[in-house]
Amino acid sequence: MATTPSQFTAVETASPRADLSVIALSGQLDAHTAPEFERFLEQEVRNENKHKLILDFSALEYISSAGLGVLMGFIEEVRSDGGDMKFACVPEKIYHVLDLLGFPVVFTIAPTVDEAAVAFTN
Amino acid sequence: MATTPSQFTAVETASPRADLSVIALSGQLDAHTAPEFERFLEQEVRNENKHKLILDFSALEYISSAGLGVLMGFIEEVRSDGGDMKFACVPEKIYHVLDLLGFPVVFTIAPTVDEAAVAFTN
Amino acid sequence: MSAENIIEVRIFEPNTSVLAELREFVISTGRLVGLAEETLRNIALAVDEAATNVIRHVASQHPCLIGCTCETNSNHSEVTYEISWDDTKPFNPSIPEKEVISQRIGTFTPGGLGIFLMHHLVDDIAFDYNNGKCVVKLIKRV
Amino acid sequence: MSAENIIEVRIFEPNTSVLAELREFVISTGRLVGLAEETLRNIALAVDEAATNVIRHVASQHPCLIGCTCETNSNHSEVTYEISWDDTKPFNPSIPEKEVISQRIGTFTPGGLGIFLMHHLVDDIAFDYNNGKCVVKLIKRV
Ligand SMILES: Nc1ncnc2c1ncn2[C@@H]1O[C@H](COP(=O)(O)OP(=O)(O)O)[C@@H](O)[C@H]1O
Ligand SMILES: Nc1ncnc2c1ncn2[C@@H]1O[C@H](COP(=O)(O)OP(=O)(O)O)[C@@H](O)[C@H]1O
Repeated sequence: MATTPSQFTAVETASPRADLSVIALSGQLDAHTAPEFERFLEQEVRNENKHKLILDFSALEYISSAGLGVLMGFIEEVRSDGGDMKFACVPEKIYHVLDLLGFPVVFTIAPTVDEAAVAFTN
Repeated sequence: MATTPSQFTAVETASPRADLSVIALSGQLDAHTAPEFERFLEQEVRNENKHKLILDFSALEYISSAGLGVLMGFIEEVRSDGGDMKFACVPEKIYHVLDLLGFPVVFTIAPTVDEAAVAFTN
Repeated sequence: MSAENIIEVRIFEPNTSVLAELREFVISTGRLVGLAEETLRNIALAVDEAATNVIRHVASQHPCLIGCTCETNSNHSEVTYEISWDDTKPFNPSIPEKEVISQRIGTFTPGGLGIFLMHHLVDDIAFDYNNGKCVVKLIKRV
Repeated sequence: MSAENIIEVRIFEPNTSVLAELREFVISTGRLVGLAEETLRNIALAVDEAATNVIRHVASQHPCLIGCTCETNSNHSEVTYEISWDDTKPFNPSIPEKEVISQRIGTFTPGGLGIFLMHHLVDDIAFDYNNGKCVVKLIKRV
């Protein structure tokens, strides 16, 4: 029986401010789709030099440590370029996982994209 | 046909000075044996807190980037603890690989273990 | 104590394309035995973490298959998911302390999250090794 | 130009326990076609790097097997080792510049060494994709 492998997409969506990039995540972010997400962030951060990122989690159904590892791999890089990665619209079931690991201490988690944008002061 | 998988050993051997650890490598250090080498260095550096290491390459027959990646993963850690990793007795065929990648710029490579020990000044 | 009724067993290829099916296996068998939706999600994540580790750290070194078994004990007070795989040596990792994980997250150092998560998503976790098979048991009391 | 005489083909399971056999395959076939010892070592390392990448980055995502073919062209002026594997998309990486590699080594950042090495250990490297098969061709002029 062939179940479909995990599906995941990351796309840039409308941003409330020109200096910010909003990235909408959807589907399942596990060890199967993490490499795809990593390539997406490489393109954004390294090739297009974007480093003020808001990640919109509203359509994300699932995340495992493989997906969280990808995020951890970029946070230092965007911060050293004067940017940050802020999380918005995190569903309860995903928040539960972030919380278990202590992500809220290190990452700003805002209820909406607009509130995440306000958290970028400079 | 079942050829034996790659064999590799790392063992601590007699050191010329009490503050230095000499590690003799032998066999083939590739992606199959690299995890074993990583566990060995984790034990030495993280558990036994050794951070002045001389790696004796004389009996090492083969190295690939997977093995070199393990070394790169520990160099910063030992240096931040006031230590270093110095290479000794590197056979010509192994030196060729190190040289292609520019390792001699970052790692001290000494002809003998005693000369590597002298390079640890403090 | 001991898990005695096998509900279902399935064998998976050791690559990440099976993870979605593996999670569905946990969710459908867990529903069968009456676990709550939040519990199902937690166990599915714990099982995913265990299998991902086998795919990343074992299957890249040796050929192996991954088995997943759902069992309950005789009085149905416990549901156990066993993840098993062929290996040449036992696997019995120490569970990282919360402080170690906080420090890793704070310094953006990856690694160690999977085993920490597994441990915190179920009531009990046990590691076993028998006849060339490693087993992780993820136990949920109901 | 085109490699026409197939010397030997072998299929490998995608895990690191096959790497020793793969290198021996390169060395024995390379000796057969008269390559010098140093050349044999260089090609064996390049082939190991290509296969290690498939084991680490492809086989963990999808089931696949790794093929290795040794061929010479009609006038025996070139020996080509082809490493091929099942994949859903082409693989055609850019070769990192020497400066990029120096910088990575200098900042102890792993990654990128394998493809750099492959490129510098042979005379020519080419990537191809046909009917769900990725191919890396490692070419040595004799
Ligand atoms: N099934 C396994 N067999 C052997 N080693 C394992 C296994 N699972 C995990 N490990 C080891 O334990 C470490 C921690 O695992 P984990 O917490 O899942 O984090 P990660 O896999 O992200 O490093 C891994 O890096 C690996 O070295
Ligand atoms: N066969 C492959 N298929 C897909 N991606 C690959 C493959 N080989 C290499 N890559 C990608 O290219 C990157 C660089 O490869 P490499 O130079 O061998 O370094 P490393 O594997 O140590 O990262 C890898 O991290 C991986 O993302």
